Amino acid sequence: MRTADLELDLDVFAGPFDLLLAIVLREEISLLEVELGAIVLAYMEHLDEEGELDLEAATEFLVLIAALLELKSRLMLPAEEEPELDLGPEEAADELLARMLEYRRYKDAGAELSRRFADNRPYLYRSAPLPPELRRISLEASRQAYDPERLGLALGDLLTPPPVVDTSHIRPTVSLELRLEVLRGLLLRASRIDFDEAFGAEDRLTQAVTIFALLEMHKKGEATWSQRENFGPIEITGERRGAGSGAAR
Amino acid sequence: MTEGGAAELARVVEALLFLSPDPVPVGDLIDACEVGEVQIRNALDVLAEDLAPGRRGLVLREVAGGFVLATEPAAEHAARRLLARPKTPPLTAAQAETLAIVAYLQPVSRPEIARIRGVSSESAVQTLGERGLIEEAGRSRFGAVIYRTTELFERLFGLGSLEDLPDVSAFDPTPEDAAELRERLLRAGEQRAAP
Amino acid sequence: MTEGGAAELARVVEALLFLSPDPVPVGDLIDACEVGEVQIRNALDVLAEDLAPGRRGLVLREVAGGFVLATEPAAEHAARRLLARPKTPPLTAAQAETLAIVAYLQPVSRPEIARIRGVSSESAVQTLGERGLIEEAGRSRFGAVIYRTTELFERLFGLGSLEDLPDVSAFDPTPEDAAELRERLLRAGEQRAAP
Repeated sequence: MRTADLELDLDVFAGPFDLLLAIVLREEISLLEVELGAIVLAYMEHLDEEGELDLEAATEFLVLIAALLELKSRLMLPAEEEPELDLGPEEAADELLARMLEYRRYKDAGAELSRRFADNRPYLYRSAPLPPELRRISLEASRQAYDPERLGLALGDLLTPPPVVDTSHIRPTVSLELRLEVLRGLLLRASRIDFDEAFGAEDRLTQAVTIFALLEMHKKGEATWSQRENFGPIEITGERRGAGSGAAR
Repeated sequence: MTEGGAAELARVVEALLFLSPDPVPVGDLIDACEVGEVQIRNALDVLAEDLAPGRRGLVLREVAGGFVLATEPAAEHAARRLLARPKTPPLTAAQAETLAIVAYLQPVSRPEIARIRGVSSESAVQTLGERGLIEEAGRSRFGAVIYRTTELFERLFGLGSLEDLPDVSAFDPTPEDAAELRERLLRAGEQRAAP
Repeated sequence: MTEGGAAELARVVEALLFLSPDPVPVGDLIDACEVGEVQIRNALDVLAEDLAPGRRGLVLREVAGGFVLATEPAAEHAARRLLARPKTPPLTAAQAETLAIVAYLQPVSRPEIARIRGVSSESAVQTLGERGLIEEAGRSRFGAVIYRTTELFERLFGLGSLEDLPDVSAFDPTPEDAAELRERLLRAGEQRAAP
């Protein structure tokens, strides 16, 4: 017996160990003598027994057949003189055996789990939302969990304006953001604006961009406008701000 | 159907009502159990008897949509203790910012929160709502939901009232700006959002 | 506590288990009901007796570290009809093996699973994750994701805890089997060596 063959098994054989088990236990012949066609048939049969022919099984099969092809081609090449090997045939067999036994342990444990799963499947559990009165968090049971300073800090962050970028070298253009700012500024002071009154003196481009800004605000629910007739006055109405600023001081 | 049959069917009906979160119409019970209406009615009678008030932790109720199991009122106190525990995991930065905006500016709309933060704040608003820290306070004229903080918020932050919120000037990087807090927040937010 | 007290507490416990979406540990029942452990254990005994198999549509089960109500198996057919809930598919052999490896060796990495099974087990691991039976539990020293079983696993497999898994050595082949396998391996090798 050439130990190299067994070593080769350990290195190259990447197929499912249950197949290897089946081949070794049932067929009792060496891999070298197995027609690859027979392997295909044996594996198809194996899949049949499993009752699954899914993508995973197909992938496993491809990996297996590729490994076997390589294994067989190596076996068929004339053997070179082998250098001294660490593993004797008995030890190599033991190592392979240990791996097969370890595999078999979990295969059998898996079968036991499958049985348990089937046994427990008829028990069904309730999955329903809590009744409304329990969904509310109980006020009495609540204790302080947060530091109010956290809110002050967060607000401070929000009040920090971003660093100002010097744009003096850029030729003046009409920016949508600026028009939005202008509109919002006006709407902060007055709930209604007449478009002509506010923007009639601006150039056409600025007026056009302002209209565009209005569309944007309308989309966001910040403002709406009405025009009773074509080319008639446009009245802009802003969203009314909440009264006061709460506890802000 | 025999007596035993009615008792057996009552058990199946109990199981069905247990699993169903909504009231089950008699017709659905008939279909599921593959029996006639008389059998189902008998089984429901047996079940109503078994689950008569004071006998078990559950009672059988007939409501508009059909039959439903409910817990008996005596268990409510314990149920509240078991299930209605306040959830107070640490606030994320997004949640803290959103909550600060609602706390200081309330009532405040979601578009406004988004403008101040410079990002859509839907998920933070939703989480704060689910935790009971903020609640809806109606709608703006434009249909946007507006928010305010809750009593639970004050409790969880140890505040006697909203007046006890920390003075923001202590955290204010631009205290010389006299403009109203809301206006300054919006302005800073828009500057952040601007490219 | 009087007999009547235990029965009353059993009703409250039944209501709590009905409302709770997950198995409830005894400690939580003690806290919620504001009684001692002895009383809760007594109440659970009373409830287990009331809900003994064949008595009602519900049974009391101890799974995943707590107590939970479930429907009795006899109602399964009607329940699946009512809720249009298809039977969960059984585990494939690949899933069962992978799950066994995770259950017994957890936390365990995917390369380790692949080493034992002799094949890459990506798809089985993924499916078990999607079914909620295993979950990621961080990364190994070498950066591989490691897995453990979930609470749902314990629930669906009727395990009070992982301790309830049968001893894995129970699945080891007998020494005779092992010896025979070794013999055949050696024989197969010899045949191959002498073509």
